[in-house]
Amino acid sequence: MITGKTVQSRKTQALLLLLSPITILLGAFFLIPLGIMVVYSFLEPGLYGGVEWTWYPYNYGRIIGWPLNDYETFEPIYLSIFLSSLKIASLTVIFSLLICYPAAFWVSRMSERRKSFVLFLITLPFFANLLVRIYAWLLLLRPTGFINMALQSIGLVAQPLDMLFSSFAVIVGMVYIFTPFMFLPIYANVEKLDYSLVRASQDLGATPLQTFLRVILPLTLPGIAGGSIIVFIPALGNFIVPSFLGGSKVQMTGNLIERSFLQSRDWPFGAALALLIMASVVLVVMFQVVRSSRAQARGAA
Amino acid sequence: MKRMLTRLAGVASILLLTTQMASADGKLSLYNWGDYINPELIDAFSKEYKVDVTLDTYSTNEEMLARIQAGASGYDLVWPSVHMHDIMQKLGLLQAAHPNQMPGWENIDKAALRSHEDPQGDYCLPYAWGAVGILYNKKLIPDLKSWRQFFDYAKANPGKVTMLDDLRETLGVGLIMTGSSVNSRNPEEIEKAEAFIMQQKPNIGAFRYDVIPLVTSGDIAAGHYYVGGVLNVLQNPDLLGFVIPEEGATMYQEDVCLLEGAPNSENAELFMQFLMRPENAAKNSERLTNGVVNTAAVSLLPDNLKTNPSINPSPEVRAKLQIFEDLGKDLRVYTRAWDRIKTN
Amino acid sequence: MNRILSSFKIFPSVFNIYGFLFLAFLYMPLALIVLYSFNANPINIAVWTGFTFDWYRTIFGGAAVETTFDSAFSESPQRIFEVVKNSFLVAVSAATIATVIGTATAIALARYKFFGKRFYQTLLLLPILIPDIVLGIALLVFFVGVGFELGLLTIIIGHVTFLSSYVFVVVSARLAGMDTTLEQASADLGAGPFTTFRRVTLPQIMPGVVGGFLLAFIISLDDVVITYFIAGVGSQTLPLFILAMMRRGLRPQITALAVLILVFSFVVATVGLLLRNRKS
Amino acid sequence: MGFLQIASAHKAYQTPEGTLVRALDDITINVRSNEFLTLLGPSGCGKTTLLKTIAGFEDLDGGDLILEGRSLKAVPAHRRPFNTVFQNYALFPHMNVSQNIAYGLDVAGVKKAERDRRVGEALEMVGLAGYGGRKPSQLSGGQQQRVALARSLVLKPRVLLLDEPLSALDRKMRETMQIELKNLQNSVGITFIFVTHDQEEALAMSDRIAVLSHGKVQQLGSPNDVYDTPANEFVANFVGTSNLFSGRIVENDAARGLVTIETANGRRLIASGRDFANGSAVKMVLRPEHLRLVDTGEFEGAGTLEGQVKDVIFVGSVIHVHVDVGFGRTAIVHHHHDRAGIRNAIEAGANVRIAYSPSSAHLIAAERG
Repeated sequence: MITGKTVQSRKTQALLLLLSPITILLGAFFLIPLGIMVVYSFLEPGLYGGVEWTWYPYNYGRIIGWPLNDYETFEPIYLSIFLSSLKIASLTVIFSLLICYPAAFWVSRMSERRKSFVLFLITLPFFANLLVRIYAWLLLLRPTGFINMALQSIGLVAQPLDMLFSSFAVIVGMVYIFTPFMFLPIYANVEKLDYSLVRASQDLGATPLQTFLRVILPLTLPGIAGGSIIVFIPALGNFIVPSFLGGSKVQMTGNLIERSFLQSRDWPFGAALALLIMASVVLVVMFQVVRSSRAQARGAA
Repeated sequence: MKRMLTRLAGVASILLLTTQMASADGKLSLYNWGDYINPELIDAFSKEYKVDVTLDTYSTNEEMLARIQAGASGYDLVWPSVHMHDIMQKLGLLQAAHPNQMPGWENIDKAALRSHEDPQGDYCLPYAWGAVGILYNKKLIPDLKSWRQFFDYAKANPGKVTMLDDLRETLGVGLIMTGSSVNSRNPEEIEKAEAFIMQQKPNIGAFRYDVIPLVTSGDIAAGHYYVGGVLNVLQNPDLLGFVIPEEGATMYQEDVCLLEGAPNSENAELFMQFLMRPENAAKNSERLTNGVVNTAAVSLLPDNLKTNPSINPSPEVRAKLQIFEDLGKDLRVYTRAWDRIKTN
Repeated sequence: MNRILSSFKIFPSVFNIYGFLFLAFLYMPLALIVLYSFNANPINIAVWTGFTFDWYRTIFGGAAVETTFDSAFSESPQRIFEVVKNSFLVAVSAATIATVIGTATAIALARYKFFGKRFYQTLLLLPILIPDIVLGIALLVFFVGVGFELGLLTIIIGHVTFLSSYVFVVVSARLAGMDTTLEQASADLGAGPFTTFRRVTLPQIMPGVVGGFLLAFIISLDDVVITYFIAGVGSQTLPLFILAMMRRGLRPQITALAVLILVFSFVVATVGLLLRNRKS
Repeated sequence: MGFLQIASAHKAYQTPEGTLVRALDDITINVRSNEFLTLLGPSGCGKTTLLKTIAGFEDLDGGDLILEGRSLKAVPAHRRPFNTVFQNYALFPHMNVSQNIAYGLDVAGVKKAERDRRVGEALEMVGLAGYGGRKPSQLSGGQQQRVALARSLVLKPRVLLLDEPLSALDRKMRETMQIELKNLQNSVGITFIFVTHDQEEALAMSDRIAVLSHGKVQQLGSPNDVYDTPANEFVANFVGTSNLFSGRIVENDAARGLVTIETANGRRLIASGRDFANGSAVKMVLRPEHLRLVDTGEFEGAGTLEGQVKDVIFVGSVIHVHVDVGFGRTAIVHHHHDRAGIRNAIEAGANVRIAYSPSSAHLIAAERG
């Protein structure tokens, strides 16, 4: 009567008000840019950067072998770089998982006071500047660095190990910077773990390994899956870590993209590579969505 | 809590206002390579002309070009290498500042007018030049003279040398070693250069720019580097050395150019004149340890710079230095070769 | 695992040693940076030549006393001040805007049923999930394409784009834990939607909002990849400044600056933690 | 015309599984001024939905809500002169007791002095004077309940809506609060609409009860009506315990007002009743407390049933005796154990006789289908 509107129409009004900022934001500065990038990937590179507005699907030909023209030849190296990026990202996930999983159990068994203090300690390093943290690993891993000095002084190695400028260094650096992304989801899951289930399994005669594989692991799997995805995705597209710790000898697709845009002035090719990464990310995310919704459906049934 | 957010928003808007206010009066925006100007000069210029100078930096010509093309139109002066100077002039990104009509032009070495597009210096002011050679650690390699020695050392000590992460510089070394021009457009020659670098690659520790700390600490014995590294050599002459290899080397030269649509072109022109003053040119060279383009400044330099064979090479050595030219579409051949080198 | 579990009791030291190593892994690089920020070697932070406070002093415009300091090796305090100011300006503005947008979105998705909700839920996760290099170049291509001048404004817009999603996630978690009948009660007692939001919903989700703001602030302050692509004139931020410097080897001054920022972040994080503990 | 009319209210919604649920299916109730009306029903019957639409938290799909002749359909929750006491009380955790109670007044723009006075009165009324400075989390469940009441009543609403407000309390507390609520309603003279699934609570407090099931009003009447003369089998079963026997009317003694029912297996039972013609299918409702275990021959003229004791459950004040009366039926008898004469007979396996007064038997028409 005051305005002649029902509860529903009032709600609709409020909803519009609440949703319009994000809609405008993501529409204008996320979806449209991604769309433009898709368009660019099908255009001819301009001689000095930018694009020529000519239909040019050959950027993809260069990567996957089809279609091709006189100027673009199939270079299997781009796929092999992509595969090695997948490998490095996967190894990063595996190592950070191996490091964080036991740590999550360690923290989850603490008293409340100690727990929040240790969690604080674990999160704190990640407030330091990312680049400086990466640089610190360069200092640690180099032949005259702290780790080599320590190894030599305890007589473990005679010659300094060549750790810097290798896939190893890249993986160490990425594991380091992504540790909280792996740790927090796993920890959130481990903390909720009901230990009476572990005792029940024990009581029902399961061996420690069986208990771990059949009770603890399945119950903490959502955290593992979440953490793995959150680490895998930025690791796949990373170019900062390989360019510093890989000595530019370890190539990841991210480096190629950066170079296409800022060095070799081939924007469409860079856009095509970026879409390749995007596509693999979407695949991984969809896989996880399907998996978890199936798990939910199973839970509901 | 809400009050805290409001206050933060307030602070943000005030900051935004002050940045905009600062741009209202006496401003100059420079877009230069990192570490490529003596900061004291900027301070001195600011004080003398009451101009607020901002300096942003880039790492490659292409990065700078990309950003200028991307609409970073607020800069006044840029420092492109000569071939990029040509490209930018062709693309209409520069405007003629006529440094050749400014006081102090008489000090400029006319041999430094290397641009094809700008032979008279109507557009840009030559800034500095230098060779790209090898910086090495004398404790590990007492005496280094040539690329041959460099690669032999690498063969004996894999991983102990670095080359620049720059496709033209590093392929350029390959071209020099296989006897071609660094501006070759011949795919076969480029292929040979690629093969040469590929052959060396297992022994090369990394492709990177930050070699000074690594060479100083001995993590790396020698690194492909710019003549600017001589600054460190002079501070640490017993430990470090810099050499222009016998086989020849690439050289670079940067010019100072006024951008089309520069918001503060008058201050930019003042800055060009300021740079041409011999005492300023000398002060800058001390810091950059680059080749001097200001003949009047040479006499003001300290002796160790004046006589340094890397900074001021003999005519025979100069003859072996090659400068990059714009390759147009053929750059793609280099890009492919470089992608393959870095991957395989 | 029951053996592992009992090992908590019988051999707690096994896990504690592991935990100690884990923390050592996290802190070793930081300790190194702190150490090197006191290294007197002006050229090369990797070679230790002595102890000095000079780098901290020069950040604030003081003169070096102990080292053979040459001003040529340091950035001017004004320059450092400028990039730090840019960084904070971007971080404060972007985090503030993202907090408003992210919170509004979280409320819309938590409190309303509407067609396309799933679409929004997925869409909102995308900016977090796609690699930042993809977002960075997409924004670059977009800003150039529409003729947007690159600068602080484009950086702020770019940051808001992905920070809103982070705030959304944090605030949504808080909203999910909030009793919806409180809002009904408020309406029931005569409060309009806005009053209800201001006096009931907002105080309830405030820890989430502040947490989201702080997270967004820290991420923005540290972002290098997206900023790298969309920065323009006079808009160099601290991470870009450090990136440019790292290409030539890190300066001791920068390590000192990094330590100062770490201390600052430490304070912010501590405040955030205290707030969270007080509220829950 | 009633004070508040709920006029053929309709509301349906989709479950996540995709089935359509009719939460309100043509509900019409005329709520009287100053009455204590209870909406009683099992969970999912639509009572909470009805309460929410009255409060204005949800829209009606169809029908109307009319307060003194004025439709409320377009009036948002915060403008309706109704207040709600929530099941979980919904006290604002970030405000203390006084601030909680003052909230509605504050929002309405009542001046501070007036506000303080009324908050003080409200605290006094619910017996919590001196608790104003406490946070809700520092109060017991019963105290929180009183705060929630005070918070609503301080606004002097036309109608107070109570959504299962006693369900979170323990049994003792609940009984105390039932009395207090009833007294409060009498003294403030406000219409209470009370939602519960607890039939004892409904019977104890209400002026009228609306029994709801599947979105429909099954019966609307006083507690006595609902209990003594349930309108259908659902009400009979939901309100109190019932023994139900279905059958057909075979004799109709109009003079004595008695009918005889024959069950499917031929057993004959008598009941008082006039409204049914011979041959009509009916159900006979017998409350357990109206059944007595008797010695043979006692109580001429009463209805009787014979059977065998299956279980004897001692619940304190009475003994619940489950008697197998044949044809697959069990009758429940609430037996008062002071009747020593037959106490010995009550053990599992004993043959017993059950008697009832025909007037205590209530007949309802058997539902079709």
